[in-house]
Amino acid sequence: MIELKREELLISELADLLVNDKHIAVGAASPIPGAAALLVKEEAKLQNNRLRVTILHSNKYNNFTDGARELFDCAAQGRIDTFFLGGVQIDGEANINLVGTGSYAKIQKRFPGSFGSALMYFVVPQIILFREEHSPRTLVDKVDFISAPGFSDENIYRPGGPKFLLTNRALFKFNKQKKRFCLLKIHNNESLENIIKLTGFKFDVDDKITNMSIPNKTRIDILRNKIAYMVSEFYPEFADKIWGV
Amino acid sequence: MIELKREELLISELADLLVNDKHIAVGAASPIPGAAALLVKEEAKLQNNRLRVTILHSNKYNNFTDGARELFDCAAQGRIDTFFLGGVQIDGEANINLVGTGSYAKIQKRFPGSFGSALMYFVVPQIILFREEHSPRTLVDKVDFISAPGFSDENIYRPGGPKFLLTNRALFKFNKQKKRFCLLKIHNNESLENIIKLTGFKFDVDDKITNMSIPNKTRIDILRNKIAYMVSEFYPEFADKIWGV
Amino acid sequence: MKQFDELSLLEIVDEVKDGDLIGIPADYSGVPMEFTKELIKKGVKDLKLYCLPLTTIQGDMLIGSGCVSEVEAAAVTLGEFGLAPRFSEAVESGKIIIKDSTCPALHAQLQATEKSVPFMPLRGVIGSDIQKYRKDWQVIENPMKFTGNKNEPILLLPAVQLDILIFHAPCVDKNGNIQIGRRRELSTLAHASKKVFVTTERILDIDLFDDELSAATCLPALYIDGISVVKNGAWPCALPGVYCADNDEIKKYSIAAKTQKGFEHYMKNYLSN
Amino acid sequence: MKQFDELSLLEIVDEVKDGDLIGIPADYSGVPMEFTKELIKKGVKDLKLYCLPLTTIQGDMLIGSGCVSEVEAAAVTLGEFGLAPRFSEAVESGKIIIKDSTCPALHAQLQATEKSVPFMPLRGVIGSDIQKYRKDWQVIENPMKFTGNKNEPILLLPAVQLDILIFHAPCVDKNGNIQIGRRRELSTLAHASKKVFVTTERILDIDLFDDELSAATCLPALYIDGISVVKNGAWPCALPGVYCADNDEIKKYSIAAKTQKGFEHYMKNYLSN
Repeated sequence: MIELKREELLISELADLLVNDKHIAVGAASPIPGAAALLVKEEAKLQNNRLRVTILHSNKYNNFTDGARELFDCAAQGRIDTFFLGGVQIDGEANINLVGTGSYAKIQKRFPGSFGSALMYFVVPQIILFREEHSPRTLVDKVDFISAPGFSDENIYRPGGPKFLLTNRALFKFNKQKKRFCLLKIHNNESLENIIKLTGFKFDVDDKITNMSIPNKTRIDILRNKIAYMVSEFYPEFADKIWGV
Repeated sequence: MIELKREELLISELADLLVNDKHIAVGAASPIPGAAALLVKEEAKLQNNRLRVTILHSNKYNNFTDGARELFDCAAQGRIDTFFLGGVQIDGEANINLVGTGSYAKIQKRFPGSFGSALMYFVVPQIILFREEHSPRTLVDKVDFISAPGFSDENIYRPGGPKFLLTNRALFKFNKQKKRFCLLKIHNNESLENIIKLTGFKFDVDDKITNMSIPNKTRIDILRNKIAYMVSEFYPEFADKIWGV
Repeated sequence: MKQFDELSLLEIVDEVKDGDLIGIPADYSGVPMEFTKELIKKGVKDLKLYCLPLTTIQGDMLIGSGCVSEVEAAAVTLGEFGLAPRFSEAVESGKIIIKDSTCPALHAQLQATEKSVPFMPLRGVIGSDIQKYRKDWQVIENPMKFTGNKNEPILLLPAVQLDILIFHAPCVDKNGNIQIGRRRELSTLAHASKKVFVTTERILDIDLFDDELSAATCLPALYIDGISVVKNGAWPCALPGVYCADNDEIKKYSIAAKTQKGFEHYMKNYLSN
Repeated sequence: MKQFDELSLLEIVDEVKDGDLIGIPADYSGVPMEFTKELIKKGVKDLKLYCLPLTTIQGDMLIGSGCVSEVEAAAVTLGEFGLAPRFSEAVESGKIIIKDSTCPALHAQLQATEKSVPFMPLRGVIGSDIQKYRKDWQVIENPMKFTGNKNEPILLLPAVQLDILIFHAPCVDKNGNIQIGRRRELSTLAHASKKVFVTTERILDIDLFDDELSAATCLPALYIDGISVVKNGAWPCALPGVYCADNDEIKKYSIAAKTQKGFEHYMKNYLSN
């Protein structure tokens, strides 16, 4: 049996969520989503399907020519199917916080800031929340600061929003009507009890909860023989750490 | 004495109005304003002064790289000192009409349209109205359609507006307070009586009314030996007609 | 695998539906005249022309051929060859609706769609008869506390979403990126259009995105729905940087089209070539 | 006659006044680090940083050196080297005001100034705490009759006029046109700034406007108030297409700057080189 790294499993899990897309965009500091997008693009190519991947901070996978605002305009036009967001904190209603902990007026620990999340979360149909660390510190009952809200009132223009949340331990699906996550999959080494313990918010559990899917050999080969080198162009440290390329 | 064409006299009159500018823009179908702007640029160069000229429909004198909207954005930013506008009709309050004659609902004669006048007239500090034909048909008491108004209420953002009106017979200055033109100069072959007869609106007459200024030999030489060839790049028919180049 | 759909000219023509709001490029942006010819032959009806910001012979021919019900433009003109005769006649006789606008407003309405906002503010224009007759435009008092002036009326222009855009480009690369150079108004048009098709003189066997500087001259393929190679596709209009306008032909048109009969005679020849 | 003012680096530094609202380019747009070094040496005070949309080591150094009173940004970060330590400390201790924003809002506020309108609408953002704490932002009900939805709240962002902008470019031409390639956010910044100065690796002996395609890669000289040649002017940041970031140096900084003392020690060396 092939020894599989946790990162490879996450890449494969994300890839499964992207198969129906035509244009996937990946933001800053996102090697695992970036690898997943390129993997799906490569798999699409084998089936003679076109799939566009835009990776910020890569010249090679930068499809834009109208400056840094084009990503946001393009997303607002509905031309991006999937985008990834993270968070210092993510809460049970899918609110995300990229700003800091504590009250805003007297912040305890300041993080970089909200980037483009406050627009992207509203306009991209499939937002995948991705945060490797799965702990009561990151998955909280209520975020200290809402960089972008998980849901909006009916009169707000919002074609987009959260669809999934992937951590290094679990995959959740967001239920827009219930404003609540539902646990779909857990990592092979995890128990449901442990996930409940490590998750700071309440969530539903899917009837057909499974382990994360082990990628087949074809996918692993593409990932290691092809995607690893593509990723090394713009995330050299990550590619070196995972694949030694 | 040098035989001077009427067009050359008009170019020279316009040039005199441009000497304090840093950036002059010239719109479509404007060979005389275009020649005047290039003439002043050339004269500025001789005195080691920088003067920028933007001529639409010329690649060589197109200073823009942000598409067709940059002229308007640039003007709105206050970066263009002088622009030229014409009109099917111009009235005594400096309203201009580029749309047509008769009532708008049942138009008699339709002309091309207002182009960018409805913004440029508001934001460029010195708008020079230029219309060769000086007749009761072009200079009217009240325009049939206001493509752009000659003045605006106090609460309207309006750093720009009409400063002069030049025809092939006369030069007027616009008095913003009185909302009225004042006759400054007439063509050497004209009488004040004839100007009054040919002008469809009432106007003031300057105490020191003079004839149009005859350009000196240096200017005529630059115009004929240099500007004529520059103009032939983007107004070949005009350059051929006036200078045979 | 080809990264774009290479289509025939007729396949592009078939994408235009009766009643479409169609983006019309200015004479300096690449006028798709060969496409226009086929569109007229097909007999499309009730087109609404959205000109950025003007049209010349393309619009006049479509109007004279009865393909157009409405024009939104800052100008319709044959330039140095005078008025656009079929346009003027159609407006004077009430055959078409003209939504008179001004250049920056036409840009701004597309920029609103580019950003997916319902409107774009614009200065100027207020007090003109353009504004007076545009019932789709609105004026509000400046709502901002710290910018602009209190009590200042501000014009709001609605976002305009085009159904389809067709323009002619000098070249495209092997992955469907369109070289537009400084003609960036084509980006705005494309961003604001549901479908975009391009006719072009040729397809290059390189990827213009391989080099940062040549990438900067492109409209990215992601906005393009199909491409067709059409030699001399802008004739008799100019294709800036490639060929000049055929002024003799445009002059010929300007004279012939002064009457509907002369226009029809001209078009019979034009369409059969 | 030279078509632009060639200045020394110190002449550019002298153009920055205490209290200025200064445009700060992102790490991919050409960070003027040599300029920043001289600015810190001069001891400028109370700068307000307007980041489009983020800043890295440039902003962190200016903050740590006490030059900054306010930051408007979507992020301040050292990227893969973690948090911007002087920024985080300054916010946590209340030394600077942070106007938290989001990338498209920072672009839109400059686009409002580019068009000389008092505000720009934006979708999204509503319901976030970013919006909650921005007293200069306003929400109105969609005033349009035919676009957007009735009762839809629309966020309005104020036009922001920068006092000054400085960025570093790979090259400029002999007439002062700046080659920016795809980094067109630099155009927006320049259009919205009262004064614009550029440091550059070199001045080319050609006019980039002589060719339509190379013209398309430029920010025109008309927006530029002065240019200074500064070799390696972005170090240790990257100058895309010319040199990569010096990651060892940025890592060194990220470790040293974790404390104010370590930062001061680092800066003493940095400023004296």
